[in-house]
Amino acid sequence: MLSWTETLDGPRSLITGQNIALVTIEDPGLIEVRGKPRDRALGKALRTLTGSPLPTTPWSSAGTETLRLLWRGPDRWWLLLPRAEAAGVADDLAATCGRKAAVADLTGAHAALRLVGSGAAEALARTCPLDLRSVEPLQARGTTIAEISVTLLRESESVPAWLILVPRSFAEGLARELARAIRTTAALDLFGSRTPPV
Amino acid sequence: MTRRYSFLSLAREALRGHRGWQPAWRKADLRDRYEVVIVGGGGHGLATAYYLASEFGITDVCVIERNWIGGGNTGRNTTIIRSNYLQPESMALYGLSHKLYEGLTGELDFNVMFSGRGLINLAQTRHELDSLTRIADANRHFGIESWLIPPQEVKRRVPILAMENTRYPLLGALYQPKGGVARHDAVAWGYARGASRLGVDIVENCPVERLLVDGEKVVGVATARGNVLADKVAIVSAVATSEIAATAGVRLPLRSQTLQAFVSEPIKPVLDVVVMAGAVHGYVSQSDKGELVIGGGTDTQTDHSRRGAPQRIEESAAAMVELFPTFSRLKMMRQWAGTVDMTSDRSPIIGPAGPDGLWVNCGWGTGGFKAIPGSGYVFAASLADGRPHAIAAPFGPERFRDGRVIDEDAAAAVAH
Amino acid sequence: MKGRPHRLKPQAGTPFGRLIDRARPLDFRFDGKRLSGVTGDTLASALLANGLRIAGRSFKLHRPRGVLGIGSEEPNALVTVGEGGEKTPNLRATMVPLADGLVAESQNRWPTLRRDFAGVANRFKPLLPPGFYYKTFKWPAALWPFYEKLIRKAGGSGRAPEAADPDRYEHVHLSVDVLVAGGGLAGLCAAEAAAAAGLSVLLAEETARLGGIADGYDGSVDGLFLLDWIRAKVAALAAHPNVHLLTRAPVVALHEQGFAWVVETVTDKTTADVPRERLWKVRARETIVATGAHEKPLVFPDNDRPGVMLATAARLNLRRYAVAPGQVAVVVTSGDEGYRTALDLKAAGVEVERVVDLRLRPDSPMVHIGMAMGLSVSHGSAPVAVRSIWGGATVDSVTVANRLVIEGAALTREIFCDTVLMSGGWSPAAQLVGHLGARLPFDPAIGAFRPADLPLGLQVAGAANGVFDAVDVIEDGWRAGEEAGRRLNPKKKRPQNRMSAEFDVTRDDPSEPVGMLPDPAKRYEQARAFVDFHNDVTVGDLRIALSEGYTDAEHVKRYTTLGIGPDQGKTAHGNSAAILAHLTGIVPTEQPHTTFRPPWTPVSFGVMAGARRGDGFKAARRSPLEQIIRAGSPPVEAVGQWWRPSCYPVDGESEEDAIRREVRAVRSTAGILDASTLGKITVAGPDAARFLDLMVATDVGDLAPGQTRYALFLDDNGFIRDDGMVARLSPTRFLLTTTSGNAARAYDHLEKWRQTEWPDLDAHITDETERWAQVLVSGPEARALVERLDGASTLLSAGSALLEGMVEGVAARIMRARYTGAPSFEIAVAAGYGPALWTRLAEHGATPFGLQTLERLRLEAGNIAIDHETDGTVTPFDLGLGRLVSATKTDFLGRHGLMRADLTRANRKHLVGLVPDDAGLVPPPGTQIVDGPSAHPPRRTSGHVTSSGFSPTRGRAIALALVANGRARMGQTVHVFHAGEARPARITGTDFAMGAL
Amino acid sequence: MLLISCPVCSITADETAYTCGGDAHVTRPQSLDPSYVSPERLTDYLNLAPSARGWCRELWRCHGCGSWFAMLRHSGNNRIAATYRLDEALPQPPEEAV
Ligand SMILES: Cc1cc2nc3c(=O)[nH]c(=O)nc-3n(C[C@H](O)[C@H](O)[C@H](O)COP(=O)(O)OP(=O)(O)OC[C@H]3O[C@@H](n4cnc5c(N)ncnc54)[C@H](O)[C@@H]3O)c2cc1C
Ligand SMILES: NC(=O)c1ccc[n+]([C@@H]2O[C@H](COP(=O)([O-])OP(=O)(O)OC[C@H]3O[C@@H](n4cnc5c(N)ncnc54)[C@H](O)[C@@H]3O)[C@@H](O)[C@H]2O)c1
Ligand SMILES: Cc1cc2nc3c(=O)[nH]c(=O)nc-3n(C[C@H](O)[C@H](O)[C@H](O)COP(=O)(O)O)c2cc1C
Ligand SMILES: [Zn+2]
Repeated sequence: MLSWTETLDGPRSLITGQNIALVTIEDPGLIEVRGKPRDRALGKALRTLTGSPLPTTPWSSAGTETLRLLWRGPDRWWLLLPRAEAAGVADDLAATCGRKAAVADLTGAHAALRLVGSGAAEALARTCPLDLRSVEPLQARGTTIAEISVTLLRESESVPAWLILVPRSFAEGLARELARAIRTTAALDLFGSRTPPV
Repeated sequence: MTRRYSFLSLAREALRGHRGWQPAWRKADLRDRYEVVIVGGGGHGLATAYYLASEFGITDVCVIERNWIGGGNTGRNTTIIRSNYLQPESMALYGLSHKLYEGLTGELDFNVMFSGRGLINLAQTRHELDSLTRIADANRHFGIESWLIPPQEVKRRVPILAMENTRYPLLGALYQPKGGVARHDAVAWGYARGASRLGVDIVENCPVERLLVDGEKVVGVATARGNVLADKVAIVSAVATSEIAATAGVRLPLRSQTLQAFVSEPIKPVLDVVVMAGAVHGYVSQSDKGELVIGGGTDTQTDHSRRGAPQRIEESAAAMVELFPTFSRLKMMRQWAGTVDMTSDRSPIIGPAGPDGLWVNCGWGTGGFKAIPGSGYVFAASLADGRPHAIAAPFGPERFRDGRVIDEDAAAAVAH
Repeated sequence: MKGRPHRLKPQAGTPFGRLIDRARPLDFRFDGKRLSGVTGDTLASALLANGLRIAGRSFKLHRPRGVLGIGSEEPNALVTVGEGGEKTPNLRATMVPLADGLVAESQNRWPTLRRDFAGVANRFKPLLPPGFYYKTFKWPAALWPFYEKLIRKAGGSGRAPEAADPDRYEHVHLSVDVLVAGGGLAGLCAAEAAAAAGLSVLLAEETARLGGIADGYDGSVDGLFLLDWIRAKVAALAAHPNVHLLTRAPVVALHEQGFAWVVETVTDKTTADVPRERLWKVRARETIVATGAHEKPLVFPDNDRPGVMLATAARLNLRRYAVAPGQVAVVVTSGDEGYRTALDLKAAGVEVERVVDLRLRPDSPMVHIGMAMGLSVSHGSAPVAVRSIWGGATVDSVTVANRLVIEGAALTREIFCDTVLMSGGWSPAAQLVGHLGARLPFDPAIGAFRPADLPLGLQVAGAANGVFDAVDVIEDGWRAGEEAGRRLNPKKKRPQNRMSAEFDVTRDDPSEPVGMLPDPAKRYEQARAFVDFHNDVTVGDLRIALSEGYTDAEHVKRYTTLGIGPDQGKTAHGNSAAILAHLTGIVPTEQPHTTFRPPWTPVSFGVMAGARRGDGFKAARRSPLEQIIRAGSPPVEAVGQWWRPSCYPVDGESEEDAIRREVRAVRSTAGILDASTLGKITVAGPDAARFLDLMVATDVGDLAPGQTRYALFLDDNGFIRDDGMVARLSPTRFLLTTTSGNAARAYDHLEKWRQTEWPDLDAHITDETERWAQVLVSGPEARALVERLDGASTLLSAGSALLEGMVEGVAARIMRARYTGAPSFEIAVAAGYGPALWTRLAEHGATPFGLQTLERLRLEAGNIAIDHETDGTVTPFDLGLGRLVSATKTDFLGRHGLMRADLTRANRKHLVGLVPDDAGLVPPPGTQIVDGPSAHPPRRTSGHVTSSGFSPTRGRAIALALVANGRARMGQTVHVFHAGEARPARITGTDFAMGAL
Repeated sequence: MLLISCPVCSITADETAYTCGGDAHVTRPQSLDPSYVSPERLTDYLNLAPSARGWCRELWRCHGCGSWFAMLRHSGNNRIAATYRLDEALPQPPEEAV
């Protein structure tokens, strides 16, 4: 069997600051599911798999720690799961989701990074044009970081933590630009209490 | 009254406190009929009027301008002048124009500051190099001085161009030694003055509201100051051309898009040629006053606001820093925008527009400043003759029906 | 003795020098001279403290100029700061904080500021009226390039740095409820009220301090001295969790829908991890412009001499930096502001010879205080001349005249002094409002433009709104902040406890809106009365422009250069409007301003580019095989955002040699190419076939599962956009491949048509490009090579053109292809397995080959490549690929477009082979095909070479070309030019008569 | 820099998160009846862009969720009256003068 080469060298901390860390993680398993939100067969197949109903609210997600299904468009969902399981699950889904839906194993198409810590907001302010304050835990967004298209998933932990999915070919550029933003030591101190002189 | 412009007349006027200058163009009153009415006092409209009077003896002409002359795209363009186009139709038109520019100062007795300082179009990808090779070879056979130069020569002509640590390599460039720039305002004013002296009426602050139609024929225009009859109505109003033509049921394939530009604060000369770079989306020249005049890409949506999206400016600034790392601490002093009249094949529309008596000259998009003298000449010839001049003929609006594109965009991918 | 500006001796109990720390001196250099200032100084205040009057030279006339203002409005004192790559030209000395070791230089002078050769321009001023260059330098025409060189030399102010900028810049995005531009009294109060309404607020202030120019005024609010009251407000705002305060951060541009650019200077001393400047891209739901006002100069002859300064600037220089403008002063003023300055000067020990008040009967508290304090005041007088006794540059006296009978010689009087401080009232600095397209009407009451009809989401407060007295400014700020609250929370009731304060401040009478002095002017005087200081535009110039017919404000601006300098006429536009109205006789309210455009103050290219430089300029994409294929640093080329190896030279081979070796390897054994960058898109669903048949010109709906077909994608005009293989994976699932550069575009294109034109078709499009690493194995031994992979032979035995199954234990797709002209297989595995697959194939002896080799191979095979044989104007029939256009489908993109007259014309350009007689001559792509090789142009051309190269297989140069009517011209000889010479070439078929390769 | 709300995924983001795709509600004559398309209609369809000053309807694509939708915007001052899904009823421009 061929061996897998991680996009970003597997789990590794790229940079850690006082209140922030950027870590690369293993290339995740990723399955794209396409179909109508009201497609019964599809809904059933996915509920069986994830244990919860199909997320139909834009950018919401459902599932468990290791199996997360996220809304990625009006007829599009992404299933994130351990890489080793992806092929099997994709085959099963293809068999159960019905004639009208489509399943594509996209494992390998996206690399993942995790941005953790209270400093994440600042790092993202420096790189991402979207107002991320409104994002609830376990919600996602499609946006750009350093002008590279990414999917952001806000993870549920109490510390701010973002899972960043990035097309594989852009992963290195993204990691470099994010690291650059994090290394910037001139803090923005957003809404902080610095008192300018009069 | 002092009519001629020269150092001597300037000195004479200096002695008497500059009291004797004639207005550059008469503030004419709108009459109620003319042989030819030209709608739009931009470069193309004014040049058309001038050549009608000077070359074809037709002086019963009025240029009607909505605001102030030269305030449309002519007054907000980055003034790049070149004739190294790809298609033979274009080479004929822009080549004529380029030649007329070279003698324009003398012709108009008005220094339009045409500066054939050289123009360099960088090739930074293999595809660009192939496209520019195609243009260079087309130019060579047509008789237009323009050729490819290797990277070392580019560097010699533009010593401040970055050669290391760049995103794209430099593979060569298309060089037109006589390409350059001119003073945009002077071109409008010079033609206005020339036309006015030959008897053409120039009426400003007078919007044309619609065409007057009699049966199948266009017989004049309705303006804010009343109706004006004319044997021929020529609409030369850039984006507004389609709005005006529509009042006679003529539809033109023009799209209104925003094109922006900006200038740096004036600095001492650093850049002696015009540099265009497609791969990074930016182009620059340095004006005689010292500002770097910089432009880039168009916004995609329909927009008449004459403002523009700031990301385009960012893009052009980034392109500049990428090409010229020493520009990074220079500062943008002013940015502005124009609404350009884009056609689907990026070539202009010149010719009769359908109804008798109606002619149009528009669709110059992002690159019509360089064409002002040539277009003015061939359009005037067409109006005088009642049929398109040979150089203008391929640019008639019927080409869109036939699918006969004069595609300078897809094939050559060089804007301006 | 001639007085000079100087620093006051420390004196306890005076309000002077509140920002400086005399105990901490700083050394700096100006024009090479070592000078010293103190901590807290600006470069301008330090220059004045050192007694330097001349700070710069004007743009056109090279007139010596001193510091005129106090902030970013400064038109005169433009300097270059720093050295090497950190050199920054055209900085306003008033905005440069003094730092130890700072190196500054004056500009636009040679050899020195005091003795500037180009200063002679001033002597020839009559020869340099507006637009003189349009009238001269015309003869002889041949000399124009020479004249132009001279003009260019004379133009420009500072110099560009010679070295690359070592500093970093960054962008930051922030969404807030309210953006407040300006941190003066108005801005602070607006921020306070907005925050109190529960809104998030970003307040951006241009200078390093908050409070604006309030420190130029006395009085108390709520029992606190004005400044202390402000301090308390600032502290409260800073502590507020919803308020972010920025200093050294001008709002430079306002755009649609609350988008604004704020440029913050982060530091003057950068390190690798600290950016020099930061561009805040702010999105605010409401914007409050509280940018204050600029004091207007008075326009009188020689009002530009060094030593003539704005009155409030002089007062602020005293109060902030303890710098006095001279020793003997005359204050000329059209309002109360001059009295304040006069009183301060007096308190600072500067002799105030006279306050010349233009008003006939001023009767305000300030005037009375002034008189009570013993100021010598004349009413109804105006300055008519400023002189220097020995012909020097500066000021020795000012002549004032009675305004009512200004020409009567008896009524003029020369007052000796060394500095003249002028105040012509205030001009609201609301240019930002104009960025959104709003026009500011001229308000004759203040002689300046003042915002009125505001665009949505925008308010103006304080002096920018034409409200000047501190009491009113505070109220106006609160009003704006509360209004923002009301707009954003319309349901919420008005705040219970409205803000209020107890005031004890003097109120001013309005200044008299004088535009130009002296009113009935002599020409030679007008020629020296400056309106635009930076660009040297005088009243006389305006009059000349008008007389020449340049009467529209926009024409005046362009003809005279009024207001187009780096200061964008901040101190000029109020005066010029009043003067133009006066000269033309238009009702002043009808006098328009020219368009106010961004930026408010100049913005560095570096900060606009932000991180987009070097490797951040545009992200490069990396193939999954990147590390392996680029290990030996092969030459690469940009394809879309990818870098692809051209070929893999070994042992110092040239590129061409490597390509030929690789071609031979593919022709004789087998080679491998990284094809991961090719687009791979699946279309799935019950209507997938129908949808694709609409999108593709070629019939594809009839493919059986496992079958593939080469297909063309057209636009609706009928021109080729892309090509690729279409494979049917299953009855309801198709795979499309696209060219590398087009993958993303192709996906978008398919989605657009599906969603917008055929929303009812049940087809799902998935971009799988990034999912697969793909290796093209090509050559006679390709099959054998592939079969050595575990599981591949079983898979291949199924015989279909496209196979899905397991290879080497992982899911794989194998597609047969013949693009190179040799038997080929494209093997795709999930991206992470790519490197291992490649390594395995290479171990089995396959020769890696690059993109240029592929180009050469497909050229030999006569196959087209998008963007080589196509250029957006080429139809399938032109390329001889008519068979790929369905004859049966009633509709597909391009079908109807293809039927138009010009696309069906007989003599269109056809793709043909081209074989130069000289077997070694390779005409580069783009070379034109010439019919008649006459010695001189114009020569008729009938097409161009689209691809070319030396064919190792044929042992000669070959090319593809688009040639008019080419298919009817087989065997004919045409010409291509090489090294200036016509060289014959023969038109052939596109297979180059090579038969099967 | 427009601020655009995607009617499909309801995210509000800068113009840079969207792509303009030209005029909305353009009728492609051959989709109506591929058997006969008059040259005039084809010419209009392929070349005309109703891009006059005033309220215009354009297609935009949301990069976030990948959806195409329409936007009703005033091309003179860039005011956005509405964004709407392509299967929704057409919203009308506001009455008041702009
Ligand atoms: C930022 C920018 C950069 C450019 N750079 C270059 C370049 O480098 N090189 C180049 O060659 N070209 C360039 N161009 C293009 C060039 O400016 C134009 O193609 C050219 O100026 C068009 O001239 P015109 O006379 O057709 O139009 P305009 O100059 O726009 O004149 C049209 C006139 O018609 C008037 N008008 C409109 N409606 C009416 C009405 N109803 N009644 C009366 N009058 C009316 C308008 O007020 C206007 O004055 C650039 C354009 C822009 C915006
Ligand atoms: N008679 C009087 O008492 C009288 C007369 C005139 C002025 N004043 C005084 O003038 C002041 C007016 O207050 P105000 O707040 O309206 O004006 P201000 O001038 O005090 O403050 C405006 C602030 O905005 C800043 N600014 C300007 N443009 C900016 C931009 N684009 N971005 C960011 N910041 C920018 C300036 O640096 C300044 O700090 C009051 O202090 C008032 O007392 C008083
Ligand atoms: C070639 C060229 C050079 C320009 N140089 C300057 C300049 O030095 N200073 C300036 O303020 N504006 C300059 N402008 C911009 C004009 O001031 C103005 O913005 C432009 O003509 C558009 O008009 P508008 O801003 O009134 O809409 C220049 C414009 C052009 C076309
Ligand atoms: Zn969306």
